[in-house]
Formats: sequence, C-alpha cells, structure tokens
Amino acid sequence: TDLEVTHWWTSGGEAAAVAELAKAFDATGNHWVDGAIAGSGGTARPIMISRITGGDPMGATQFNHGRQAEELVQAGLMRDLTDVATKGKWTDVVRPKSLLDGCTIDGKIYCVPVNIHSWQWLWLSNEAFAKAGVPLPKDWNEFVAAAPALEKAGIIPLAVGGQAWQSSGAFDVLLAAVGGTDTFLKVYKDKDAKFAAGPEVAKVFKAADDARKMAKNTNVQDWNQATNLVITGKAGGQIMGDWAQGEFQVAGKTAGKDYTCLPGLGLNEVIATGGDAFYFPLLKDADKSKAQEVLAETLLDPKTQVAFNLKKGSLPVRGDVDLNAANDCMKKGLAILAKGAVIPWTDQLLSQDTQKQKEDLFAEFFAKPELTVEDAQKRFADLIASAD
Amino acid sequence: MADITAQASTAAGARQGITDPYGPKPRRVISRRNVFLYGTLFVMAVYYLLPLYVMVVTSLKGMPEIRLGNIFSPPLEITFEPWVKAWSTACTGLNCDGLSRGFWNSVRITVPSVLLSIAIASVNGYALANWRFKGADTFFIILIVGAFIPYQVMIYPIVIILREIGLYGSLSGLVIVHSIFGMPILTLLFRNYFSSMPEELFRAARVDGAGFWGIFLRIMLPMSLPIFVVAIILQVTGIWNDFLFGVVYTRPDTYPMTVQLNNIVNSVQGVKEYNVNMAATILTGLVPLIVYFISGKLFVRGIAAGAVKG
Amino acid sequence: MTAANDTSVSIQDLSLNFGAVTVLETLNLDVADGEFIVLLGPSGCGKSTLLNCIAGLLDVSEGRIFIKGKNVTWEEPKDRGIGMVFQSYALYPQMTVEKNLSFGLRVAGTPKEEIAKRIARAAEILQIEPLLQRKPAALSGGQRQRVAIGRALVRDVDVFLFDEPLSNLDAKLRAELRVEIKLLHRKLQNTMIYVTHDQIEAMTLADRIAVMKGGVIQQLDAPQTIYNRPVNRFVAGFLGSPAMNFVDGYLEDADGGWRFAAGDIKIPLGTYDFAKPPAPGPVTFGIRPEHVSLNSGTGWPFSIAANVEVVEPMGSDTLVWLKLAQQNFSVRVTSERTPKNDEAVTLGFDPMRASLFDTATGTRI
Amino acid sequence: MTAANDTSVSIQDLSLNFGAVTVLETLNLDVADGEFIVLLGPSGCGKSTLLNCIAGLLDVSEGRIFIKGKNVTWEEPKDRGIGMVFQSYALYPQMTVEKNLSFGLRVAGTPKEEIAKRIARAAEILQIEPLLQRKPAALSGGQRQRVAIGRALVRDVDVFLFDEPLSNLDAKLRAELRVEIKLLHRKLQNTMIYVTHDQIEAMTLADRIAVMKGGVIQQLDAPQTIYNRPVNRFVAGFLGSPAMNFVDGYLEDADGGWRFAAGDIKIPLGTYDFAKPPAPGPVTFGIRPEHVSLNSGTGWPFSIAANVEVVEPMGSDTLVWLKLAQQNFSVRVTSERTPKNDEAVTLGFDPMRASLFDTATGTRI
Amino acid sequence: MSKSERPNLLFRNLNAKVASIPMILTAMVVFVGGTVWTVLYSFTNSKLLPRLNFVGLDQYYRLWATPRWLISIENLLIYGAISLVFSLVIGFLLAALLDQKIRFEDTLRTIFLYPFALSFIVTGLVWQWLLNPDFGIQHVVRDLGWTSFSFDPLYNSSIVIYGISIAALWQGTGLIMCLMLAGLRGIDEDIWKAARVDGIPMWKTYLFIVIPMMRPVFITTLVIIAAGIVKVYDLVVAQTSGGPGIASEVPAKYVYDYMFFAQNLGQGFAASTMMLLSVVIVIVPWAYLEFGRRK
Ligand SMILES: Nc1ncnc2c1ncn2[C@@H]1O[C@H](COP(=O)(O)OP(=O)(O)OP(=O)(O)O)[C@@H](O)[C@H]1O
Ligand SMILES: Nc1ncnc2c1ncn2[C@@H]1O[C@H](COP(=O)(O)OP(=O)(O)OP(=O)(O)O)[C@@H](O)[C@H]1O
Ligand SMILES: [Mg+2]
Ligand SMILES: [Mg+2]
Repeated sequence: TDLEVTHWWTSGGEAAAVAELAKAFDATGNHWVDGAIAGSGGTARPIMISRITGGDPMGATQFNHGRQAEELVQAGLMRDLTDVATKGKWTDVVRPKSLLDGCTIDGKIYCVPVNIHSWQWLWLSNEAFAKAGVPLPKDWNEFVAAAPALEKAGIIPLAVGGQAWQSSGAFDVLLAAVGGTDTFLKVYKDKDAKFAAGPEVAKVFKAADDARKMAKNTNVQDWNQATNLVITGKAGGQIMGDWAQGEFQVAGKTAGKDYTCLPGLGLNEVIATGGDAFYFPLLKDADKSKAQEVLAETLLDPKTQVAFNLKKGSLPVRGDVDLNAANDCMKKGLAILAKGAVIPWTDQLLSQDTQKQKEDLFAEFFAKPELTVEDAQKRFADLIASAD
Repeated sequence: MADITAQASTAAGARQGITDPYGPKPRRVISRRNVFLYGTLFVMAVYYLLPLYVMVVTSLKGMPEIRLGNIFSPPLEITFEPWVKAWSTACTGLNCDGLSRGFWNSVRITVPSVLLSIAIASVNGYALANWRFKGADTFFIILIVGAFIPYQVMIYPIVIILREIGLYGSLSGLVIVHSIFGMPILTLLFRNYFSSMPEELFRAARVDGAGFWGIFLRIMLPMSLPIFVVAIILQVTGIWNDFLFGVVYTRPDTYPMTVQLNNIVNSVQGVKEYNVNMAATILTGLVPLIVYFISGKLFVRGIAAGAVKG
Repeated sequence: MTAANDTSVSIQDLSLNFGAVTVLETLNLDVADGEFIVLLGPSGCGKSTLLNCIAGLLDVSEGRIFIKGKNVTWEEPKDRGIGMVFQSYALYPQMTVEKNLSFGLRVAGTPKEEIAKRIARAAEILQIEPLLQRKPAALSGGQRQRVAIGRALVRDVDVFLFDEPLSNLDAKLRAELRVEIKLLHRKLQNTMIYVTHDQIEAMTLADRIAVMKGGVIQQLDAPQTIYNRPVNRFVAGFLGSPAMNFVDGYLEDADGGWRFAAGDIKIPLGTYDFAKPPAPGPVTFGIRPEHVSLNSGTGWPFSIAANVEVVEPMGSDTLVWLKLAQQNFSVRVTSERTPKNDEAVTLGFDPMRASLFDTATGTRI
Repeated sequence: MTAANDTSVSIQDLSLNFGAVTVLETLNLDVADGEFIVLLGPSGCGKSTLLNCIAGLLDVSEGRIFIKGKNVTWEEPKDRGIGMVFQSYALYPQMTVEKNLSFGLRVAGTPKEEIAKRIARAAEILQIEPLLQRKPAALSGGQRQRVAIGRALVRDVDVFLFDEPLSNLDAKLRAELRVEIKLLHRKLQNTMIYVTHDQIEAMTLADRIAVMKGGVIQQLDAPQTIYNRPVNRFVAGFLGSPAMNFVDGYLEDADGGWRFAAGDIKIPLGTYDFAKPPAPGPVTFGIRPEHVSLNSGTGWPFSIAANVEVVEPMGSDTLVWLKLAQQNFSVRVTSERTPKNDEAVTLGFDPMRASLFDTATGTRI
Repeated sequence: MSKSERPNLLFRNLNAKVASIPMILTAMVVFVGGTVWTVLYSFTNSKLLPRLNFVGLDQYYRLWATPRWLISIENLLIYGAISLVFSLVIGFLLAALLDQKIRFEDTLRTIFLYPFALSFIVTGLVWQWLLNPDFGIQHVVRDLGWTSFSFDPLYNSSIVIYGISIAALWQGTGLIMCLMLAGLRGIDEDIWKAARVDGIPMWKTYLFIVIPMMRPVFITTLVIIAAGIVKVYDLVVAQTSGGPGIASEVPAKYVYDYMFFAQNLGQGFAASTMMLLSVVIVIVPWAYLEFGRRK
C-alpha cells in the first residue's frame, strides 16, 4: 500500500537517513511515497496542518514531538496508536521514558518517536584552531578566550546562521550549559519570570553576548551552511544539535580528527530529549490504516533505528540496539544518555507561540548589537511571564 | 523628431549656405538630448539585464569556477551539467527528478486555471459593463478591495471552504483558488475594456435579438483579443509563479514547478550549488518569459485598452 | 387604455429617470402607420433616450408603449417588430457585410433560403450587392450607413428607428443619403422614427417633426407649420439657419391697432395673425433672415434704414449682419445683391411673416 | 532668394514626406499681411500637415518658410511669431482659464503686470472675463474654443493659425463663432491661416481660399471666384451645398456655335465664357442648383421640361430633385414655389452661369 | 395582457445575474465571509485550530506590544514609500524616454518588462545572490582593487529594507512603465503641439500638463502598486527571511509566522485584521469614488 509521508528532512544527511526509513518500509511490501518539503519546520508545518485540517491527510507526518500536534490530537484528527504501542511494548523499549510522555495525551499514545536530538553540542573545527595556533578548547569558556586569536587568523570564531531558530536554540543551549540544569528548568518548566530576570540568567545573557560578538561575521542563512563553515575551517565552531554530525559525515570528516564535539558545551554534560516523531492522521481507508500500523512498527524496529540514526547523527530511542558503528561523538551522547543526564527540551516545555516569540527575540538579539543585554533580559523575562 | 535625417539637409545646406535655412533642420546624431536619452536608457537596460546575465552565466559554470571567480565574468568552460541536474536529477528528500515533474504539474495547474479564471472574469466584466443590475457595483467593489487582502489571511478560510466542498488537495481545488484570486484584477480589466467598446454595438445586437450569451460570444469575444492577451499574460505569469497556493493546496505528487524550485534551492546539501539554483531558476521562469517575449507588444496595446481607462 | 388601432407606435405617459435625474416626463406621442416622424432637439434633450425606450433598450420608469396596437412595454427589443440604425453604424467589425445583415436572422433561426432571399432584397434596395463579402473596415462612411440600414431592413419590421444616422458623415454625403432615405421611405411605406439635431434633415425628411427640449415635446407638427408658426421662442430659434432674428421690445396698443416698439422702432402689426388675444407688455419680435428684403423698394408694409456691419458670402447667398434697436439682425440676400461693409441700406418686411413671443414665457402670441 | 517684403507668410517649394509617403509636394503659397487665408479640402489632403509645417511642429523635407520676411524654416515654434488654435482646443485641463492663457508667458518670464494686461485685453476681446477662474471642464464648447483663441491672442503674434477650430461644435454655435472670428480678424488685422473642410466657413471667412487635394493647392482665389469659376471639377463639386449638378456629355461644334449634348438634350453655349479655346470631345456640364429656375417663364436662354422626383423642403428654400439625361439634377427654389412630387415642370437657366469641364482631366474649359 | 404589468424585477436581466454568480460568491463567501471569519476569530485565543474562546482585545494588546510587529509596520511604511515613489518615478521616466520616438523601442520595452514575468521567489534569489557580499557586487568591486568598497544591504540591519526594495523595483517597474506608456500614448497630440507653440520646455510640459492629465493612469498604477505593497511576503522570505535578526520583517510575514509557525491563529488573525483595517480605510472610499457612482 502506498503511504505518503511528509517531513522536512531535505539536507544531505537528513535525506540519507530518510532513505533508510523508506527502504525499511518498502521492505514490508508497502510503498513509502516521499513528501519532503524543503525549508524547515516553519515552512512545512503549515502545509501539513492545512492538509490534515483540510481533509486531505497524508499517511504519516513528521513533527517535533511535544506540543506541536497537541491540538490536532485534541480535535480528533490523529490516530490513536495505543494498540500498536501495547503490542510492541513501547513503554518498555523506549528510552528515556520521557520521550513517550511527549506522545501521550490523556493516556493515549499518538506518535512514534524516532530519534533523540540534542541541541547541546559545540562543534569545533580542528583545522581552524590549528591555523589560528591555539589549542582546541575544552569548554565554552576556553572557546570564548580563543576567539580573538581565531579572528586574527581571519576565521569567524562562532558560526550562527541567520535563521531565527538557530539563535534561539543557541541561547537555550547556553542556558542549560552556562546556567545549569536547574536554571534551565526553573525558567522553562516553572516559567519563573522573576528568576529569569535575575542574576543567574544574567550570566547566561553575558555568554550570549559573547556568542553574538563572535558570530557577527557569519553571512549565511541555513544551519548547514554554517556547519559547512566549520567543516571547511572558515569558522572555529558552531553551537548546533547533533544533526550537524550528519553533515560532517557526508563531507567525509572524522570525529576527533577533523572535528571535535563538546556536549553541553563542555560545561554541563546533559542531553535534551527533543527529537522527531511521526504522527498518523486518522484515515478512512482501511488498507492505509493497516499500512500506518506497519510503518509505526517499522520505525521503532531496532534495525531501522540503527540505520536511520547513524545517518541522521541522532541517538536511537531504544536502549537495546547495537551501536558499535557509532562514531566518537555519538558514543559520547550515548554515554550521557546512559548516565541519565537528560533534560526535557523546549518543544515539550513551551508552546510554539512562546517558542516563536523567543526566536524573534534572539534573532533580534544576535543581529542587532544595539540591543543591550539588559533590555534583552528584561524582554526575555516578560516573555517567560506570559509563556504557556 | 527623427534622429538621423541630417543627410538631406547637408546637401541642401551646401547648396544654400548656412545663412539661408532650407529643408529639414540639421540635427546632430550626438546631441545633448540624444546622449542623455540613450545614455539613461542604456544604463537602465543594464540594470534590468544584469541579473538575467548573471543567472545565465552562473548556470553555465562549474562550482569551482563560481567559488573562485567573478559573478560577472563569462564561464571559462561552459557546462550544461547544472541544467541537466536542475531539470532531472536534483533531489528533494528522496525524490531525485529535479524540476521535470513540477513542470508538467505546473502545466496541468496553469492551463485550466488560466482558462477558468479568464472565462469567469470576462463574463463578469461583461455583465458589469453591459448588463448592470442593482447591487452589481457593490459586489465589484468588494472584489476590488479583496485584491488588497494579503493571501496569507485567506489561507485558513479557504482551507475550510475547500474542505466543506470536498475539493481540498485536488487539482480542481487549486484551480478554483487561482480563479478566485485572479478575479479582482481581471474583472477590472475586462470591465474597463468592455465599457470602452461602443455601447451602440451592444444595443444593435440586442435589437437583432441576441441575448446575454449570444452577444458575449458572437459580438464581444471576437473583438477582445488585446485584453485577452493581457489577461492571459497576467494569469500565466501569476499562476505559473505562484508558490503559496501551490504548496498549501496540493499534495507532493502535484507540486508545481515553483515548489520544486523552492525545494531544490532550499535543500542545501553542504554548499549551495549556485549554478544548479540559477539553472533551476531560469527553467522555472522560462514559460512566462517566453510568453512575454512573444507577446510584449500586444501586452502594451491591451493595457492601453483595458487598464488605463478608469 | 389601449392604443388607437390606426397608430403604429403609441407612447402613453412615458417617464424615465436615471437615478434622480428625470430625462423624460409623462411624454405622449402617437405615430400613424407609415408616418415619418423626426425627433429634433438640442444635444441632451432626451431624443436618444426616447428612441431607446421605444426600442426596449431602456426600461421605462412609468407609462407604456404600444407598437401596432400591442403593449410592448416590457417586451424584449427583438420582439417589438422594430429595426434600429445607430449613429456610429454599430456594425459588427469582425463580420462581413453579409454576416452583419444576417446576424439577427441567424440568431432567430430563420431558414437559410429565407435569409438569402431577404439579404438579396435588401442589398438590391440599398445597392450594396458588391459589398456583401467585405468587412465594415473596408467600407466608406456612406456604405457603412447603408449596411446599417440594411440590417434593419432584412428584419422585415414594422417600425424603423434611426438615431442620428447621418451625423458622422460629411455634408456632401449627408445630403445624398438624406435623399436616399426619403426614397426608401417612399418605397417601403414603413413607419419611421428618426432622431436628429440637424434641422435640414428634419425639415426635408419628416411628415411631422417633434421638437424636443429637456425631455418634453415642445411642438409636434408638419415641418412647414413648425417653420412658419413656431409655438414658442425655443422652437423658432432652433429651426432655421441662419437663425431667426429676435428683437426684444414691447407690444403697444396704438391708435391704428397693435404695434411692436423697441427703442425708436415701431412696427405696426396690422397684418399679424395673433395666436391669442394680445395684451400690452414685453414681447420678442422674431423674423427670419430670408423674410427680410434689402434695398428692394418701398412696397413693404414696414421698412427701415440700417448700416451693414458684416457681410458673410456663403456662395449661393449672402448673409448681411446689421443692428436693429442695438440688437444683432441678419438678412439673407442672393449673392448678386450683396452690399458692402458699412453701406447704408433699407430693410423691408411683412409683419405677417413675423412671430411674436411673450418675453417672459416664450410662448407665441 | 528671400520672400517678398509685403508678404506675411511665404512658403517656397515646400515638400514633406512621412517615410515613403509624400504628403505635400513643392507647395508655394504667399500670404499678404493681414490677409485671411482659408485652407479648404477633404479629409487627409494635407491641410493640417501644411499648418503644422508653418507652425514649426513638423520638420519640412524640402523648401523653406518665411514669416514676416524672416526665414524661419529651422526656428522653434515659439520663435516664429505664430499662435495656433487646435480642433480639440488642447486646453490644459487642470489649469484655470487664466493659467491656460498665461502659462506660456510665465514660462517665457514675461513680467507679471504685462501678463495681467495682456490677459485682460484678450479676455475683453473674447468676452471671457467671467470665466477666468474656471477650469476647462466647466466650460461649454464655444467657451473653450474662445479660450483656445485667447491663448494665441495673449502671445501677441503676427500670424494666427487655426486648425478646424469649429468642427467640434454644433451647427448653431459654429455659425455664431464664425461671425466672432470674422469680427476678431477685422479688429486685430492679423494674418490668419485657417484650416477647415466646411465650405460655408471657408466662403464666409476667407479673403482667399486655397482649395487643396492630395497635398496640392488646386485653386487659390477669392471665394466668389472659386465659387463661380472653379478651375476644375473637383473644386466645383467640393464647394456649394447642395452641390453643383453635373451632366456628362459632349461638346459639339454645331452650326450656331458650340453646344453641349447629352442624349436628347442640347444646350447651346452661346453665352458661355470659355477659359480656353474649345475643342469637341467629352465634357461635363455643371450648373449650381440655385442658378436653375423652375417654372419661371420662357425668358431663359435655355429651358427644358422634366418631372419632379423628390422634393426636399429645407425651411427657407426647397430642393427639388429630378433627372436630366438620366442623371440626378437638383434645383433650389424658394419655399413658396414648391412643386409636388411627380409634377411636370420646366427648368430654365443661363449657360453663362454654368461651368464646363474636360471629362478626362477635369479642368475647366 | 399580463405583459402590461411591470414584471418582477428580480427576474429581469436574469442571465447577467446568473453569470455573475461566481463573482458574487467570491465576493460574499470568500472575501466578505473570510474576512468576517478572520475578524471574529481574532478575538479568540485560538492556537493551532480555530476555537471560539473569546478573549476580547487581548490579541490586539499583545500585537501592539510586540517589537517585531512594530518593526514590521515601520518596514512596510519605508518599503511602501520607496516602492511607491520610485516605481512611479522610474516607471514614468522610462515611459517618457521610450515615448520619444526612439529606436529599439520594442527591445528596450521588453528588457524593462521581462522581470515582471519572474516570480518573487526567483527575483529574491537572484538579488540575494547579487547582493551577497561574498559573491556578488561587493566581492566583484573589491576584486577590482577597491577593497574598502562595501555594499551589503541584505546583511546590514539598518538598510536591509532598502536592499529588498532594489529587487522589488527591478521586478515591478516594468509593468508601471507599461501603464504609463499607455497613458502617455493616450494624451492628445494637440496638447504637445500647443505646449510647443507656447514655448514650454519639455520637462515643464510633462510636469505641469501631462502628468496632471494622466490622473486615471496614476490611479490604476497606484492601486496596483499599493496592492503589491500590502502583500509583500515572498520577496522578503526569498531574500532575507526577515533577517538579519528581525530587521526586514513585514506584516504579511508576521501574520503567516504567527498563524502557522507559532501556531497562534488568534494572534495571526489579529495582525491580519489590522492589515485589513488599514486597507479598508484607504481603499473603500477610493473604490466608491472611482467605481461606485458612475454612469
Ligand atoms: N445612462 C445614463 N445615466 C444617467 N444619465 C443619462 C444616461 N444616459 C443619458 N443620460 C442623460 O439623459 C439626457 C438625455 O440624453 P440623450 O442621450 O437622450 O440625449 P440626446 O438628445 O440623444 O442627445 P444627443 O443629441 O447628444 O445624442 C442627457 O442629459 C444625458 O446626460
Ligand atoms: N505622422 C504621420 N505619419 C504618416 N502619415 C501621416 C502622419 N500624419 C499625417 N499623415 C498622412 O498625411 C496625410 C495628410 O494628413 P493631414 O492630417 O494633414 O490631413 P488633413 O487635411 O488635416 O485631414 P483632416 O481634415 O482629416 O484633418 C494623410 O493621408 C495622413 O494619413
Ligand atoms: Mg443621442
Ligand atoms: Mg487635420
């Protein structure tokens, strides 16, 4: 049975990863009809939502699990996967458990998490530091200290693409790394506005100020172009999620030799359990509904998980798979995961509305030096106050 | 104001001497006026042509040359690979068939949309110009104001409307959407055009016994070539170039070319492949461009007939 | 209330307004069978509007219209038995003459042979046989006009409506086609209603002229009656070229009977045929330039001396302008007797040929 | 080669072509100071083109133009000392009448008081003082035309050029403004060159008329000469309304002298004033409708019987149509003597008033 | 005789009414219906899906307290002013130049008009590239040896909106030129002659006589430009995505982002209502004057 699957994975590493899913699904005798929408979630999501609400749903669709699809579920447009989940004992195999929480609404499971993406990475170009003649930094603070040397060598210390979610994400990473897990949770989970206006967060803003100064010469838009700056040694480093690893791989770079990764920016080694999940709109066609079940099972199949996540550069959602093929960085991630040093990610904690406002704020903050740290923090606190 | 009519007068001038003007006034080809006139036009022409030039040149270069060279320099080594790639092998997600699929989808979307929207708008314009009934103007004004509404505002209500009539996601749905959004300007054009036709012609046809449709089909239509050309050009351009409706109201297997273009351009794999992007860009714009190059003259004439008369 | 049976077109209490503007107001008009009626009036007086109402191209606001005794007020134009010829010809530019002529018949589904027969007849009457395969763009103005008439002709209608059919043509052609229309009417004996603002056309063509002003018919009469006994000053001034001379003054009851006085000039009105019992008061005296003679002896009931101001030779005649009681006054003379500028001349005329109007209301006295 | 000093405008060997089309060909024209010249001719004969050449709005192809003795062939329009009035008035629609009049002067930097003075004068002459603050859209046709003339007037020029200034107006207004222009010319004594295709205008206004056809001046003469002794058939037919009657036939050398023969009709030409020595051959005989009399006794050098076909009463006169040698023939009579349709009548005329043309070349014999 | 009675007016002209149904439906259902619906839901706190939870003017308070919205409005005003002024000026200038009976008129007209055939996406891409400091004009000029040359409008917050306007003008002036040219050709030839006889210099003739006479053309043009200005979206997305930061955001993009990206329909609807309101305030009186009370 043909099943149309929409997603916004179109960059090199992503596309390769999707191919794995498609291969696995096609192997079950069904057919994966690829509905890639380029751009980002921002471009793709309205199309997906329009189609679901417009009565022309696809067979399955990618969302970031969390609150993006909450209302669609509430409106009864999405398929309840509890049966499949019970059959596949998802509650047992999915790790960490909190991942499934994001898919659970009123006790029913509505989505299949396929990977764990963590944002908390600093990717460094070994070549760039060599060229600048400074040793590879071990954490964010050393990195900031090395910035002048990099700049002198004509290298952009930190690559931050123009898209708003990159600046906003970078700040969130700094919040968790520089501020620490508690700070992060207090701000985003408890939405403590007073705290957000306080000195703890001010420290983070100071770090963000460093970041924007280091990034000011980045003239690219897309995240992977920024990554490419690091890959080619034009930039010293980039704060980006583990999906960036896919790009290094496609470029044929080896972790540890050509590039270095610092989870939690080397300050606070935690991993956020964000990630992608597949949702299944409620379909009338019985064959397709059946195929949806098959796809859901396939997605969580250990083999698929490995193949997909290796290409994608993300971590698998089940702990019982064999990841010997994983590279240096991935192993670091797995180790942290094993330690249980996980935090929930903003997709789960904040509504898209708040996320967007946050993006607007940090996009402005990173692009506009005149926006002072104090003003930005004040606006951030206001935002947290009204967040939901 | 002929430019170069000096030859005749030089002969005459020689015969008569300067003191006795005879024949046409001698004009120098390089007068201040001509220098200003052609100079300005030339500079403007360069401004307008530059992007096209850059697009074409870039699309014929290989990536290394682009990275090193100058965007304005002609390609050292002409390669058509970017064109081939843009047309047939560039990937979006798992689909690696470039723009080729989108091209046919665009044709399948554009042709019926253009036909339907022009059919509706021409009949509307005709009814407004010749068969005015009470309230018609009010609807027309609403329509004109509607032309100013940002499309984004209408996406959601239209999703609902299409869902209710069960056309969401189908090609017919998209065709209807294009017809709706083409209606204000086209109706205005047709209304103005038909109003500028002699009223007596219409009356003569009524006396002859032709009805609403008879007059429209047999009298008005054969006289409306210029405005139809304008309408066709505007609609072909508008619909072919549409991205928003194409992406929102269709499904991947019917994505038009612009959506494919966006996918190709935004599916960055490592470095941006500017040459492929440019080739894809040109390919996407080719159909409306050809339409313009062929019928530009009629366009101006039609505009004069339909748009300028208030 | 139905129309009298011998009328071809009968218009009863017709009113028409565009929004707040009333263009026609309770207008009545009866046209006899076979009659040639001309609607004459200045631009904007509602002539075309009236014609369009008769044709059914405008919806009337009040009143009704009968054609051949049938109430057609709400009929479609094609069902009224009318044919119409327009000022701009209104030929369908993309059709040949033949197609133009047959369009109405084809729409009505008339059989082919019948169409061919009618076209042949119309073409013969109008002598446009050689033009049948041409398009309108390839015709001269006069030919176009003939085709336009032909289009009405083939429809075999009871009533022909003409809306200034000659006003786009040059003077020469106009004169020729005028005669042709006259002959056509004589041949066909149809009822014809003809709109024009050219008085020569009106005078030469009409059985009766309806002079309109501001949507109201001022006078409806035979051309000569209208010319010689206009009911009011407007009609008097509108007809005749060069226009009638008007002199403002007073009507006085002198010893010898009524007389007209303006400044020094006193004109005894012994021979004048009063339309109603006269009373003293301000009146306007009007006389046509051709009813005044110049230097032609003293045999006139009234004569006076004056100085020539401007002489306008018009070829066949000459118009002589002078002042009478400080008011412009023109006299038409044959070219042979043309005076010079500033020459002193004697005018003579018969007050019987004059018209007197109440200065205030403008009506004939 | 310079122009004679007493000429106001002198055109020498003027040719003009648009691409391959020659519109004017080696045209010569001398206009005396203060003269009123009318260029008359059918549409497309090059009247406007000639006027535009004089104004400097078109570059001539050959030849030269003198105004007031100065060679202005290469001058800008504004430096030629001309003022021009256009058919469409060409008023600047968004400016008041006053601004319209003064715009040219203001651009030229004329002092304020001077401008005011000139406008006051022009406004007085044309009686447009009350209109000065209005915009053209709020003026009637006649008023607009007067403003257009005013615009030429304020420029204080030697030569006025008029391009069909009255043809957009209705007949009545046309007649009025015609007299006004005539008076204006008398008052100003400027040279005026006036284009029209209306022969009444030409006849009444001109000191001399230049009848043009196909870019060539056919005849340049005083109106009466042109009317009475047209040099060719074109000129004869173009002037006069109703037009001259033409009968095709032969010139024969009969016993009693020359005579004209068409079918049964033989017209002895005893009194005719030949323009050149006659020779037998096909000729066209022309006589104006007003030079033929109807039923007026036998005192005429020539008379013949005929049957009335159509009678066209035109108010002041009546036009009677009949056939002579199977050709249409019209006679103008006064309204009193109107015959009836089909009545048998006798025509009489004096061949001295007739014109004879060579049928082949059309030139007067 | 039933015909003597005035027939039911509803059925007179029936064909025309039937034929106008698409227009009436579009006007009433899509434009009016859609607008009313949008306005209604702007008073709710709808998130991903429209829901009738009324929250009064909350969305509007928030809207006008959002820096990004204020920047968007400011950008729209700047962009609008630039487009309006420069489109009209350049369009008119080009038309006036082409109207001088020049050679190659057809070729030049085609050159000026062809960008109009390209979509905003394409236009945006090309100009993004031309204005890219690392590849485009800046890079080329620097290569020529003028190393301090700086021209990177798309990467400079304070002038980015001008950079976007460059592309917009490139794309749009051709059509304006066409309209103007048509208008110029409609001016009575005699007006030109009258002005020449009066000795009025060319530029003054244009400025004081011809331009005022072209009022209807300018109005049509204004409508077309204004409609484009309000809707500007694709161009910004293709060139800068609103960046750097939020320096080139525009209202239409705000609407889109908040409706779909932020999944806050209420906010998006409130923003679109504000846009509609301004359109209505400007356009409706004009439309009534222009189309309402004629004939
Ligand atoms: N559709 C209309 N709406 C409003 N007023 C109109 C309309 N048609 C005509 N009128 C007005 O009605 C009046 C009469 O117009 P009509 O066309 O009948 O005049 P007319 O006598 O035919 O003039 P003309 O000799 O110029 O043709 C005019 O004042 C005109 O302005
Ligand atoms: N710009 C031009 N290019 C080519 N031919 C032209 C041009 N202007 C005029 N002509 C031709 O020159 C001839 C004379 O034109 P002109 O306007 O002088 O005629 P006219 O006597 O003024 O006619 P009308 O009485 O209609 O105004 C016409 O045949 C016309 O077609
Ligand atoms: Mg009329
Ligand atoms: Mg002319």
